[in-house]
Amino acid sequence: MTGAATAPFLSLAIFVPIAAGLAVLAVGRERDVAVARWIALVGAIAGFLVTVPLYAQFDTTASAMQFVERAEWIPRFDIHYHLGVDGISVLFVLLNSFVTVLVVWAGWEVITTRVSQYLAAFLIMSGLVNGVFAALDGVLFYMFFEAMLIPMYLIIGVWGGPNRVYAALKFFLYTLLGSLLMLVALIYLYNVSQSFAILDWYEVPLSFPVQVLLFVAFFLAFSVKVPMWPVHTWLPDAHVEAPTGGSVVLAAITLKIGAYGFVRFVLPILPDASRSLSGFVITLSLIAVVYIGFVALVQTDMKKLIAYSSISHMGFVTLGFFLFSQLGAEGALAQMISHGFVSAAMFLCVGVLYDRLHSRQIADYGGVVNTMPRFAAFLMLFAMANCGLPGTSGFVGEFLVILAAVKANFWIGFLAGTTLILGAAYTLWMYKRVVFGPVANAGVAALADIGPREFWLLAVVAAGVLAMGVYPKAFIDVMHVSVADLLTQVAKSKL
Amino acid sequence: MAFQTFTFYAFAAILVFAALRVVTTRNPVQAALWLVLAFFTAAGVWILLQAEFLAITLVLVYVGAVMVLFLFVVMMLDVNFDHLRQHFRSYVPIGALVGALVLLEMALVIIASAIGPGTALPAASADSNTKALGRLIYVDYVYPFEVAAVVLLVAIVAAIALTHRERRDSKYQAPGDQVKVRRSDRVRIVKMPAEKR
Amino acid sequence: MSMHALYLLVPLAPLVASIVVGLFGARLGRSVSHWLCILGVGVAFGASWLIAQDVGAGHVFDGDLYTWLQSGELRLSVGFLIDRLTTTMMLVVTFVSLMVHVYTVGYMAEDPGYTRFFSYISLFTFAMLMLVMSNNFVQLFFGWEAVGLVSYLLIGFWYTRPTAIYANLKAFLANRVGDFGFVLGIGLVLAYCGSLDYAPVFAKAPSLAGVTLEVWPGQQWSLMSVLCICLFIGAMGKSAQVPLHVWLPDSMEGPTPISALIHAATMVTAGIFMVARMSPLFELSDTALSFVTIIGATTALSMAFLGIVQNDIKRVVAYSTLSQLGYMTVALGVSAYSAAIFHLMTHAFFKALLFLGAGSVIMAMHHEQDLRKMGGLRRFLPVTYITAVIGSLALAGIPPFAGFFSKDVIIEAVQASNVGGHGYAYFAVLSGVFITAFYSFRMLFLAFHGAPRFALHSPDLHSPGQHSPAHPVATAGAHPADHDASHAAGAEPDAQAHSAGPPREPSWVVTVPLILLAIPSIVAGYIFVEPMLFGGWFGDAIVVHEAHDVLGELNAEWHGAVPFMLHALATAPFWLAVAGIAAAGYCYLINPGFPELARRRLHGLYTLLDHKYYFDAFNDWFFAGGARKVGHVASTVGDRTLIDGVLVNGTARLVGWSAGLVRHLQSGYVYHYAFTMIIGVFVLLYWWGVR
Amino acid sequence: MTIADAPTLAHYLVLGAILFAISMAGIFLNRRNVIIVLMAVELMLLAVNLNFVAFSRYLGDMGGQVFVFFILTVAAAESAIGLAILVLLFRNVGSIDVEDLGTLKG
Amino acid sequence: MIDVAPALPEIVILTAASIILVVDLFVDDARRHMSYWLTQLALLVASCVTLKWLHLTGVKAFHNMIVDDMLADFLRIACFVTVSLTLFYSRTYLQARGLFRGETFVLVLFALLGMQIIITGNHFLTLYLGLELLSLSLYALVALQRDRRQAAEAAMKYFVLGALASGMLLYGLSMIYGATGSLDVDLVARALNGAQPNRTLLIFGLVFVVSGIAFKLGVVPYHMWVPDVYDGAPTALTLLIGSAPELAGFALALRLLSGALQGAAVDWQGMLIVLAVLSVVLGNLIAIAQTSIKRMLAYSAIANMGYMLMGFLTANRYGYAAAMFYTISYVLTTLASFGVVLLLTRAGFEADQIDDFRGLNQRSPWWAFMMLLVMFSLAGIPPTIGFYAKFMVFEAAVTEGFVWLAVVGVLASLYGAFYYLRIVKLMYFDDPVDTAPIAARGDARVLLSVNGLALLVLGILPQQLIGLCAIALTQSNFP
Repeated sequence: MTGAATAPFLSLAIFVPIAAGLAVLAVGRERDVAVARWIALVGAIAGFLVTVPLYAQFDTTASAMQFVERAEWIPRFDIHYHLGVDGISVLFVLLNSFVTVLVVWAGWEVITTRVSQYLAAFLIMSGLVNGVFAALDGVLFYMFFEAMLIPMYLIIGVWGGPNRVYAALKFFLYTLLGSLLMLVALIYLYNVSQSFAILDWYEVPLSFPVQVLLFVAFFLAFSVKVPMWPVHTWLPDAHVEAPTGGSVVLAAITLKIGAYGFVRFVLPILPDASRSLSGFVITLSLIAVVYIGFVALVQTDMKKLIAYSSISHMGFVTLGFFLFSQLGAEGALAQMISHGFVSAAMFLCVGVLYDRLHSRQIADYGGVVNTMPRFAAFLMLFAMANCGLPGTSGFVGEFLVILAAVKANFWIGFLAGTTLILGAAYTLWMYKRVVFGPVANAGVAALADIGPREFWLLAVVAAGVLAMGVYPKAFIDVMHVSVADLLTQVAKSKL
Repeated sequence: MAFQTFTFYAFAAILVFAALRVVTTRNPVQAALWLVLAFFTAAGVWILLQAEFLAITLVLVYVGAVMVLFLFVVMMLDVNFDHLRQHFRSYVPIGALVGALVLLEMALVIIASAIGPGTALPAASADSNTKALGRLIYVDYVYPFEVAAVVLLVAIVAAIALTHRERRDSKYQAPGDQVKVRRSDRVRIVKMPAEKR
Repeated sequence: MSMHALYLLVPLAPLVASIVVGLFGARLGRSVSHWLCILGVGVAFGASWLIAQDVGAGHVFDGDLYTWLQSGELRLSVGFLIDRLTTTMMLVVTFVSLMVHVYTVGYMAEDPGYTRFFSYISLFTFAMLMLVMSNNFVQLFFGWEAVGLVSYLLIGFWYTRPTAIYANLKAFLANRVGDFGFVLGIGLVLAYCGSLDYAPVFAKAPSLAGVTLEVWPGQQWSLMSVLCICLFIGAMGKSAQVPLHVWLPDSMEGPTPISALIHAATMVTAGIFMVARMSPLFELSDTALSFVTIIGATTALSMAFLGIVQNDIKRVVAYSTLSQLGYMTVALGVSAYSAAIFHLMTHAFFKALLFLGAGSVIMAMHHEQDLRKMGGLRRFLPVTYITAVIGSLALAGIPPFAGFFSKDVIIEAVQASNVGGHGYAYFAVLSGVFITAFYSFRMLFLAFHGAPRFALHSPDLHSPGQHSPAHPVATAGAHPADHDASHAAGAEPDAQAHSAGPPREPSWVVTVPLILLAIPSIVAGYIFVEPMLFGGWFGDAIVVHEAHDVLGELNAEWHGAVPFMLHALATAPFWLAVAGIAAAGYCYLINPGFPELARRRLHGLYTLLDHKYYFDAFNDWFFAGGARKVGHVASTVGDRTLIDGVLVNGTARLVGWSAGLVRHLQSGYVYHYAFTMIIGVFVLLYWWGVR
Repeated sequence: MTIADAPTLAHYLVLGAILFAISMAGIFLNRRNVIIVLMAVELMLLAVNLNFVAFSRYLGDMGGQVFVFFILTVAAAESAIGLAILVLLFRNVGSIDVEDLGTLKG
Repeated sequence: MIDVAPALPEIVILTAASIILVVDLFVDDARRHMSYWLTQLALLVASCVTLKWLHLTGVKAFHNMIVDDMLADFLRIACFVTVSLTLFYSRTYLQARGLFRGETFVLVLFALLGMQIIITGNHFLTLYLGLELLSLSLYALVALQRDRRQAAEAAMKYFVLGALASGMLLYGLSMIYGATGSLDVDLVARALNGAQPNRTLLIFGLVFVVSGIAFKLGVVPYHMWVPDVYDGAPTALTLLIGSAPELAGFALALRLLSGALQGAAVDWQGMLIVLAVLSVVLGNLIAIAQTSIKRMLAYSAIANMGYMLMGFLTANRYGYAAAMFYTISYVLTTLASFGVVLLLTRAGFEADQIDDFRGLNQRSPWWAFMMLLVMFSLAGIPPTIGFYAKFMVFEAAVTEGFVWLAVVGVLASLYGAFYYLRIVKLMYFDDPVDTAPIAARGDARVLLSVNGLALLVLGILPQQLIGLCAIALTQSNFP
């Protein structure tokens, strides 16, 4: 294993999926899609396997970056091909590679048009996302961060729903708006530090006004990705229009990148600004939790509803980070991972229904349990996870963040706690209208219960959800040291 | 010297007036005439500046060539000659005026040069303006000189390429065909059976 | 060590049974399934019994099972605290649960969801045991929510019934409101005690008695009051105290065994147990205690009134449950925790008994639940009748039945107490006695006495097709306007499986549990009153401040159970109960026309009661409706119009519009172009030339 | 400045500037005739030449005059091509009215 | 004997042009491709000659009329390659439109010669003559499709405005001549560093010089010719105008503003800021409203030159390097973009409308992918070369303290992304209207593919090119 420990797992995690994607493009023909599918699945699984050692060999006691790879790239600007993970990012690399397998699997028989392009887009996307999480160089990060938009844009636009063009464009421009200002910020940081190494930026002193300006730039970039209120409106549209796989990746992975950006850039690089502007961020987060909760309540489109619930769940993430407490931060991270599972599961479930009736409208369903009992059972589990029932992964993050919030200020906790009611309200009300009740219409009556592929797909996710709910320690322990470092960074003034 | 100043002002006045007429008149022919006057006046001014060679070149190149080209194009495009002919009278006063002014200017220039270079100006190069220019152009400025030649070549090529139209009715040689000609194109050898008697 | 194995066995046995049956029920078949579950619960009961012996011998266990999560110095773990309070609850839970399991075999015999049902109730048992055995708040909360989940599933067991799926959503949300407060309480506990395990928290609590918390800027509240009230809000949700009680009556949509198990005997008492468990905290805040008292008293009285006007047999019992929970809460409020637990126990027995009895009646009546369609059943169902009488007597609090002791002690405790609002509470509980007796016997008389009001009816009257969704349940807000009608009609799906005909006593699986529950309903009070209340059975599991120690005072003039009974004959509660029974007898046996008369006379009051004080109407209008209104406004105005319409698309449109405008600068006329260039030159000249 | 002394550099520069301005004005004032626009261009070059000559005279450096010489050459070539394009335009459009050159826009 | 080595590539091209001029008389249309291949040969030879006589450090020749330094060699070769590719892409198009004629190639070569002369020019006169040579050839080329009304109109506009611009440039040069007393770039620079010259004359001249250069680059407000000429000219020649001359324009700016007028940097910096901001804002804005791909690319060109100036106006060698990199990457992208457009054209069908790209992905995924790369490169999205181009100019601007300029730039590029994305949308999301098979010569296909992939590869591994630009400027000792 010592030999393997030196293997460049991060590079593999990035380039195995991309290579697989290109391979799929190369061999993929519209006639025999089977080849493309199998290559894609193999590539995805391989991509996941190479990330396993990251967790297996991860040293949870070391605070430094691990699996570091560093190579000259653009000497002129001191840009390096610099990879590495800490306790925070390693989890997301794993999560992403895992979800990719699900997505490839989920689109198995569903996608019939331009299959190879579809699969390739997802694989390449997956590689790029791993890059985002592993990059330790500002420009490298930015490259992955931006390049990721291209496959996503195509996924939404090509395989999306009726209003896909608008959604895709909105998604792209929204995120571009954020990231472009971030580019300027990165360049500025390079100028003051003469380095593009993110870790160097942790040390560079910055005056308060500068920090605030940089904060604005970064905040715009990441809050759009998260997304936070009021720059969230791209998400429902994107989700509604995207194909199932697209929604899964969006919810499970893309949103995490925004939150990850806060941890990797905003908090450590701009501690003073973060501290003094935390009130602002917390306010937005609470708005996301409460306001969006209400909005979700009245949605008539399942995907929109889940999208809004994602926004309000991500509100907990930002809230947790800006409470500057170990409990809050770890709760936020737990929430991110859990949301990765749960939202993926929810979207997969909606996809299962959509594949059968080709409608996402709640009104078109009702009494699904009569015809799809197994599916109903899964959906119940995920719905409960979505409203944070103890024993499921959804509980861990919410609970910790609420505890931290109450500790910080009773009323913050109070507002955050309303999610117990709102979350249950919109999730279970949807469940009631879709699953319970007598068979609503002929379409529902004709539904066939989930087949083996769908069953195992959901079962795998369900296992993840329960595992994390029953024994979160396995996930949380990895991040202790890194979170502690993060908090010390935030506490340290750079003025 | 007061006289030089006077001359300058006179030329300047005429030059500005002519230039104004060029851009204000509606009739291209008149404009061309005014432009001729302007150039001629400018040449006079240059002589005041002791750039005789350039002054002459200006008159030759422009008044002699460019303006003719202009007028030619004017004639070619506004192809209603009767219209021109009936307005012929209207050109007479302008022509006369231009001519008069040209004569006046020549006189002034000659007088001014006779009076000699103004001490107000630093002495020009020792030998004549033309010789100095020549030395520069063919020694220091040989490269630009070549380039200028290319520019003129381009002008020729372009002008032909743009305006030359193959006339179907006109006879002309096709050197390409002439070169490529084969014997078989010219003579055809026919075998004829000898007629029996 | 064997004891640890036992501890583990108690919750795991039902869990395993539940999972196995839940996943493979279909393959295992019915009998295997129900035997598996009964076995699981039986094992749990047996183990609990052994543990009880051990604990009785003085072994208290407080240890962790495994670390659930570690964050910073905070360590959250799963573990057990086994003391006498726990064991008491364990015994009650497992015993009642066992009874219900057996009973279910008969009750659900024809239901298609048979195995699913067993898996649910075993799961419930597991969750409830996790709750009571917990030694920390997290696990407590886990059990807390888990029982909520199972009750959600079970209320909605017949998922095709609109009323059922409406009721279970309502139940879950009402519980969530309580949990919301509960979580805040836990948060405060963590914030100030730095731990979530009972032991350190209780150890640290006294030092926090003086701490104040700035809830509003410039307004200092006592931390302990806020904390305890938050926790108690959780209890209110779970134990259905006013105003969070609304879900309990509707939960009668579930199959009757569930009503017995969850909504009478165990789950709803979780709140009571929790407060008792938290006695070391509640003791530190008089404010909280009086809050508890007042809420409890209100519940006890107001819900009792509602019991009078119900015609659905199960709902009568349900409202009596609410009122009895009120009694327990009052007891908690006056720091008579052990009395509360005692009443909890006795109540568990006789209320389960009553429910199962009602269930047996319903079965016999081919799933008819309307009292007005019954009568004279005692000839047909002797066993049920006897047990029902016993249950009613116990409920009414007639010595020597179990209910008498527990209730009487509570009343005296309230009398003796001096916590804020005890006067009101005393009045409430006293008058409650009369009403309780009245409605319980009203039910008894209507169901079992008089002439049969049921013709040899044809089942199709009540076939499931009948209860067409008369109410707009498509939206959570809409609410059945006329409950009684709907539930009278709300027969259970397997009705048609019964053959029409005269009522018959159900099989032994139904009657045996009745009998087994009847016995403790008679004797439990007499046996346990002394050890539990005055024998210091609970030891230090329950902490009572000297100033609040009402039971201590009662202990002074305690001379044993029999003198207590004799003494009671001379006190108001007894005579009130008798009066209640008599009144019921007059109204429903001697002069059946009277109730109708009274209804016409007191029409306003009747309507108020009939609409249950308009709680549901208000909730639907204000909370459900309001939430959806807010959501709608936020969605359309906030998101779509303002953010999307103005900000996003507005900007896009602006750009597009200005683009279309600016492109006309490119007019196509060369002199415009030249002019632009020259303007450019002049601008530059002006900026840099003129300086 | 009084009439008394000889014309200075400023005189010539001002004259050049005036000519330049006139020609520029000519280019965008003239709406009728492209030929006159071309003439205005020639006028502009004339103004430039005047500048060069004046400078070269006052700097005592012949470079300026050489430059003028080349400008004259190029100007001739330029006018040739310009007129060629004009002819082409006339053939295609049938007019040399500036107003008619408006099909490419937006 | 004067050393002609620095001017060898020019000599080669000139000779080739003359030869082709003659040869073309003797070949008939069937063998017209001889002239074509001769042109390509000439470009190849010229490149080889340039490489053979690389001058890493500047060598002056012909009495300081020209300088041959690394920058010159680098840009020359870039021009050769660009023109060569242009011809490869255009061949089918030219043949289909009767433009596959000797004059075309001759004029192209003369234009190229003009560019080379600008690139090597070390004297106002050389620069001016080179500029005129280039412009005159281009005027003629635009008009070369004689039966096309738009072509004539475009040529006329181009000519009038071009003449005006060169007049302005000359006027400015004369002023600077007056202020510094010299026409030689080096001497002017020395004069500016030395005694304080007449500031009024200098500024006056500067404004006009900047205007002249700005016209050549086509930045606002001297941009008006760009859309009409791009639109009116035959697409192949649009490509010619849009690609290599940008390099020459950059060289012109560099030689004049940096080489000669570095001393007045503070002044022209301010002017360029105005032009750059106007260009990026207006160029991107108006492009949104376009329906013709050629006009859209024209406005995109305006905006891109604005970005280039953002790097240039920092007036230090890093900024110049950034600008140079930007120009080269832009030219590369333009080649690919028009290459694809030319690929879609057929006899009698100009694929000059944006809608002609509908559903290209279904017609040919590969070319759609190429166009995708082009669009994202123009929008500056990694991993394409366009990203590093923008990155470098912004970096230069920020380093110089113009953070706000960079912010303006990125915001403009945000709504600039809008119309690039629209093309991608049409290609990928819509269904094709024109389903004619895409026919092109093999060589064009291969080269275009290479060109397109270069955008990607250089976007991932740009260090060589970046280094080359930096060295070129350092070696040619620009400040």
